[in-house]
Amino acid sequence: MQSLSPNLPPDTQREMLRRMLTIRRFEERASADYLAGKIYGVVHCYIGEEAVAVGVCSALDRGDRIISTHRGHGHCIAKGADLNRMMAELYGRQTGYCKGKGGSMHIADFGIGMLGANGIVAGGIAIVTGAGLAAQMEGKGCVAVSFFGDGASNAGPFHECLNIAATWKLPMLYICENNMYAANTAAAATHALSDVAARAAGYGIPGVVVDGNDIFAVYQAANRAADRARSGGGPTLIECKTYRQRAHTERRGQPDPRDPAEIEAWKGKDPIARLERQLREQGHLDNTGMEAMEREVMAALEAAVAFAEASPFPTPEQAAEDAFAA
Amino acid sequence: MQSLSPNLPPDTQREMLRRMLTIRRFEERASADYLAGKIYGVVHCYIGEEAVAVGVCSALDRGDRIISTHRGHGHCIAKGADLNRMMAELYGRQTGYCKGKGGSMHIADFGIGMLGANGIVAGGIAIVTGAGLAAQMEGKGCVAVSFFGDGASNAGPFHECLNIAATWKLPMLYICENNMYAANTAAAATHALSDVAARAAGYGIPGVVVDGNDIFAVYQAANRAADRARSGGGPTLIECKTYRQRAHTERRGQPDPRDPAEIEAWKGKDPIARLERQLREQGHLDNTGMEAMEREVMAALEAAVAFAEASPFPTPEQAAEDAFAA
Amino acid sequence: MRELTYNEAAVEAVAEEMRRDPKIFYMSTDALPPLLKEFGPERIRATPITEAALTGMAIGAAGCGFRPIVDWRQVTFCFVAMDQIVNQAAKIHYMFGGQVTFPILYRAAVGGGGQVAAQHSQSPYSMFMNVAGLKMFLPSTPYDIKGLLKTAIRDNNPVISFESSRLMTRKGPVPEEDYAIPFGKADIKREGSDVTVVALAWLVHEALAAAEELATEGISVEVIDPRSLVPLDAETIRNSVQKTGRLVIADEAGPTAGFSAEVAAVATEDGATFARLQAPVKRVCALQVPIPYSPILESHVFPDRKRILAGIREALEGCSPRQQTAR
Amino acid sequence: MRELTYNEAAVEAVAEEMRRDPKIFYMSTDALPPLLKEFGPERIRATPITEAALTGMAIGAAGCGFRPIVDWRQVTFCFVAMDQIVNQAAKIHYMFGGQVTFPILYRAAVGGGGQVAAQHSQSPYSMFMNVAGLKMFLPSTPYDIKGLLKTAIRDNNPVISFESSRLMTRKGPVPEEDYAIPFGKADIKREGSDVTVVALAWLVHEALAAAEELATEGISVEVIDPRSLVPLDAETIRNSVQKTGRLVIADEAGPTAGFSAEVAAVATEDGATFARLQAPVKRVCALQVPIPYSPILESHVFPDRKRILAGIREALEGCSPRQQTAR
Ligand SMILES: Cc1ncc(C[n+]2csc(CCOP(=O)(O)OP(=O)(O)O)c2C)c(N)n1
Ligand SMILES: Cc1ncc(C[n+]2csc(CCOP(=O)(O)OP(=O)(O)O)c2C)c(N)n1
Ligand SMILES: [Mg+2]
Ligand SMILES: [Mg+2]
Repeated sequence: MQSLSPNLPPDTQREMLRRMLTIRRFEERASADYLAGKIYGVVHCYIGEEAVAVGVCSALDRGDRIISTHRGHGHCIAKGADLNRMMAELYGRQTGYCKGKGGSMHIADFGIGMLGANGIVAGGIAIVTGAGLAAQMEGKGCVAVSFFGDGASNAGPFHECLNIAATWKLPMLYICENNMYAANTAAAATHALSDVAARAAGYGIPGVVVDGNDIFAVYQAANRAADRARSGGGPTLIECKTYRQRAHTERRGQPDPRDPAEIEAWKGKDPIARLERQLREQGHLDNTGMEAMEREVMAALEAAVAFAEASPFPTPEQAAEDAFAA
Repeated sequence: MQSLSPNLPPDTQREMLRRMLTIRRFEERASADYLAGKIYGVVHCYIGEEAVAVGVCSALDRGDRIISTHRGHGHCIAKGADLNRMMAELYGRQTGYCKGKGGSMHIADFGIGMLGANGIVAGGIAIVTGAGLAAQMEGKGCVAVSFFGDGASNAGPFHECLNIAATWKLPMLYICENNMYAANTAAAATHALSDVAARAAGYGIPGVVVDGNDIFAVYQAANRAADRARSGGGPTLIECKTYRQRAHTERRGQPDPRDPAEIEAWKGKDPIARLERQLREQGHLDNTGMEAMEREVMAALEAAVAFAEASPFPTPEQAAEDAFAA
Repeated sequence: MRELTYNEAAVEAVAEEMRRDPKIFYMSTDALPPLLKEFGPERIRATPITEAALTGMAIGAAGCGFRPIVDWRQVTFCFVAMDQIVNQAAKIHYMFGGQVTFPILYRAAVGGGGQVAAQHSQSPYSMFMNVAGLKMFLPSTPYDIKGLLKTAIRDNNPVISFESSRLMTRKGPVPEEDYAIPFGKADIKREGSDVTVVALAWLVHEALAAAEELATEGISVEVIDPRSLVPLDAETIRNSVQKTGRLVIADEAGPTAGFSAEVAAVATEDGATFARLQAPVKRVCALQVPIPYSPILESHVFPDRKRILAGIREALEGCSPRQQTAR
Repeated sequence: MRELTYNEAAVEAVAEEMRRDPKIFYMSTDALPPLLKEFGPERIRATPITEAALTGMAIGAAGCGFRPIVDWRQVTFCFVAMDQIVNQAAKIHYMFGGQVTFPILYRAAVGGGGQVAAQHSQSPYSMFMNVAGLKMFLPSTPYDIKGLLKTAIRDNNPVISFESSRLMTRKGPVPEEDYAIPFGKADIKREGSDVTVVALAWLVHEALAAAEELATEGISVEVIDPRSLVPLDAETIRNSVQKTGRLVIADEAGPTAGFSAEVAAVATEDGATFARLQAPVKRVCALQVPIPYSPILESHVFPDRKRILAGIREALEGCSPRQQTAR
């Protein structure tokens, strides 16, 4: 069951669909280019979980800040990152967000409040809690959002930061993306309870479980939490139940140990198809509109790839730059 | 209100009093000798909290294992450590438990299942959880006990280990000694909730709050938790509300920032006086018995000091030994 | 002799020891499939992502008579466990006066070359060398890793096995019979008389390639692989430098306060070695920066056979005559 | 000039900078009373015992325009925060391509001498030197700590202030006027011509005492205090060794892959310096063991003026004639 679309103008709802679609197409392309050897290192795809990033970020303002994980493309795009500079970064070019120094696991855009992907599980939670403290000290009503996985929720920083945020009433949203697996290990084997959100009670803060493939459910929970945070009510833990449709990382010939039937079942709950269906049902989207959206998304993506390909690689000497700021 | 004494023979109850008294007198002496320059480094006294260590350890068997904190004398004595070797260690002698290498913060006796005091807040929780795993793998029905403070309960290892123990159903007792302060910082300023035990629910394990100055309340909670653990039911978190009657560390001229009225009020709830009163009321102890006990405790303590003083200091060259085992 | 990859040799060492000793068990954030299949989930434990807890739990289990192995996987992930490594594992035997032993093996993949950027391309073994109370090694061949892992698993101390990511799929001969390689014995991977190159892991192979090339010019390079970092075989290094008079150190890590600095010190603080040293010590290391992602940047940061070659040539030039006179 | 203790000078540096810049705030597991009194609990924050969280929160707050100070207190406690130090703080500016700065000061007391045993008596600064992306210093006087802390607080990078426990109550002149000491500038604490002693923190004073004693024998010792460890003033060290021809390094830490090894390498890899070096490099360091509790054991582990003296004499003997000929 889809939760009802909230008080959002149809334009906004279509924009949410567009963002999700942009993430999906961006990663499909990134995966293909990775396998083609144009993108290096490691690529973790967010495909299937787009409603979480877009649902949460739709509740945020530009001055709000987020942090991401090793699976960061979705959060970047949802917060409004520039596709050109993202793709250029994956291509290892000078024009990339990190001048080619970061790659997929480290894309950041502090200008839009995206404090970076992070290769360490739970590594970002404390950093963004510092951004929440900064927001509180600035006193402008901004919030900070920590995205992290079910795996990360077992790590020390989760506990330390939730307690600090609860005690200091920091304007924080802790978004657990429970996709049921940490790499190849099932959450059921590493969590005593199936709901991470149950841990919120130990800090005296709200703990909410939502269907993470239902963008409006995510949006509404995030919105409530953001309101609460902005008005001094402190942090909220939101657990979004979702699923990644692809393997943990893109790699040729890497077996996915999960049950194929489980994967198929979750593909049936695809968050993008779901929103598309709903918008069509409500008369906010028709074939023409959908085709136009696909075309526009693909055009932006092609432009990003073209930008990346036309951009120069860094010079070897640039490796020695940026270790320290001036 | 004192909880009723459980089904324990009077002898056992008197032995519990004796252990608490031994801790008290041991530390009074250690403090005096520290200020006299015969004991070095730093000494953290457990005075006022004796019912926790003795109550819990009275529910344990010799094969059960415990770990302690920087405030370790009480746990050592409660688990049955030898006063001579303890005092010799404080005196920095060859005959000490650690051959003079450890001092107050590192007394251990693996032979009796005391896995050591530990100078790092929350540093022992993972180590003793490993002992719990060992107990489970050994399959002899033994348990492992982690003592730690309210301060430690905010640190990452608390969370990581409770979750692992809950998930793997390890035979563990997690004993939070909530003495309301971490050094000079009040627990109220660092915990969102006043009960650490509330966190247990997030792992699906029992979380129990007991009056930590009531030795039978502690004993009964520990006994129930140990039974549960021995029969495969997994860990329990027990929070003992207590108070340290002395400053965080023994140091001349160090101000104690706590409210003197608060300190006095808690001295009125002294766990040793309380048990003594109860044993007297129940006719299990009279003046003669109490005086004899005091005499015996003091005699053992004097013997320990004499042993320590008669023991040789290590030779300088022994500093190079023990970095590696053979 | 049959050939195994570096990784296969490592897994075989673990499996053989686990068959021999039921007290050994294994913890890691993902279970290694071949080991899981043979030993089951009780002895090959997939855990939550809590390297700090695992590292500490190993200490407790070891103190209770088990012989745990904790696979940190990437060395990067062990930094969350650093308190348990530095404050607990390294010191516990000493500070408890040696009353009980703590036989633990920690495994960690190190090095770069995979374009996985700063966090996932680290070679921080020198940080651990600086900590008293830990043994550690970094092998360069399948033969060495198997023999050193066996020694490590049988050792009664915490030992860290640093394993080169670049070498995981590299093959080499590994005998079927049981063998162990003692700690503190460097291996002279190639004998030579003109210059000593002390190299680690992947750079052993790069140094051998450089040596091969220089041989065609009549320059004889000795390549020493220390294999174990703690204990370090200072004697073999010093003897070699006393013979050749020249020392080049090749390390995939940055130089500062690193393995390469230690080898330089070990050579130059020894009277007999210093007296025969004809040229400044030469460190051929990574640039002292985090490791970047883009391939052009990344390969510029790391040393390779070319830089080793250049380093050797520099060492062969030695001091300029004027300076030699000034001595 | 007025005199302050090392600790007072440090607190004064922090207070003066906090008055100047409202973006500075301070986090620690106990609030420092004098700072708390002046700046209140919003800017002087007493926190839960979660050094990992604090260390990371400082990164986030810095990236948002604040200038946080995190006081780890004992360096020992920062090992729980090592992931945030090594994987995050050290690398974040680089791996994000320099798009934003992270001005952070971390403070940590180091060293032994208080009979507080292995965990509480550590000098692990060399581990941090090995990590690319961190600046750090270790002052020996009230004057230096104040000037270096000011530079650190004004720097736009993560900087670690290592502070010597043994020197906390030691007094020295500190001017009233504002001043800052740049990183990378060693201080020649005493000029001399026969031997160079590079020493850190407390051992600067021990080296000066040794130098005083040797002066009575007509031996002229130059004592160099590098002050900042990263960047390290290699030039001043090399120039001194080129002048004296002899190098002794005194460090309260163990030698292995440590600061002392780095200084040995910095001297012996430089052609001009190596050419003038007359004797093996001498490291005067702690024994490479955890630090024991009992005073007799503890004082045996640490180097002191006596051992520095012996080290200097050894360096003055230099190579035996036979070996010098063999060169
Ligand atoms: C501290 C740490 N340990 C291990 C890893 C290796 N690792 C990378 S992603 C991952 C699984 C993360 O699971 P989860 O937090 O649920 O995020 P998901 O990948 O499912 O989005 C692991 C174990 C790591 N990056 N950091
Ligand atoms: C990781 C770490 N941080 C800081 C300290 C310094 N320290 C020693 S004891 C202590 C307070 C501990 O409080 P709590 O856990 O409540 O135990 P209590 O002293 O009250 O028994 C602190 C902060 C430490 N030992 N370890
Ligand atoms: Mg997951
Ligand atoms: Mg407490």
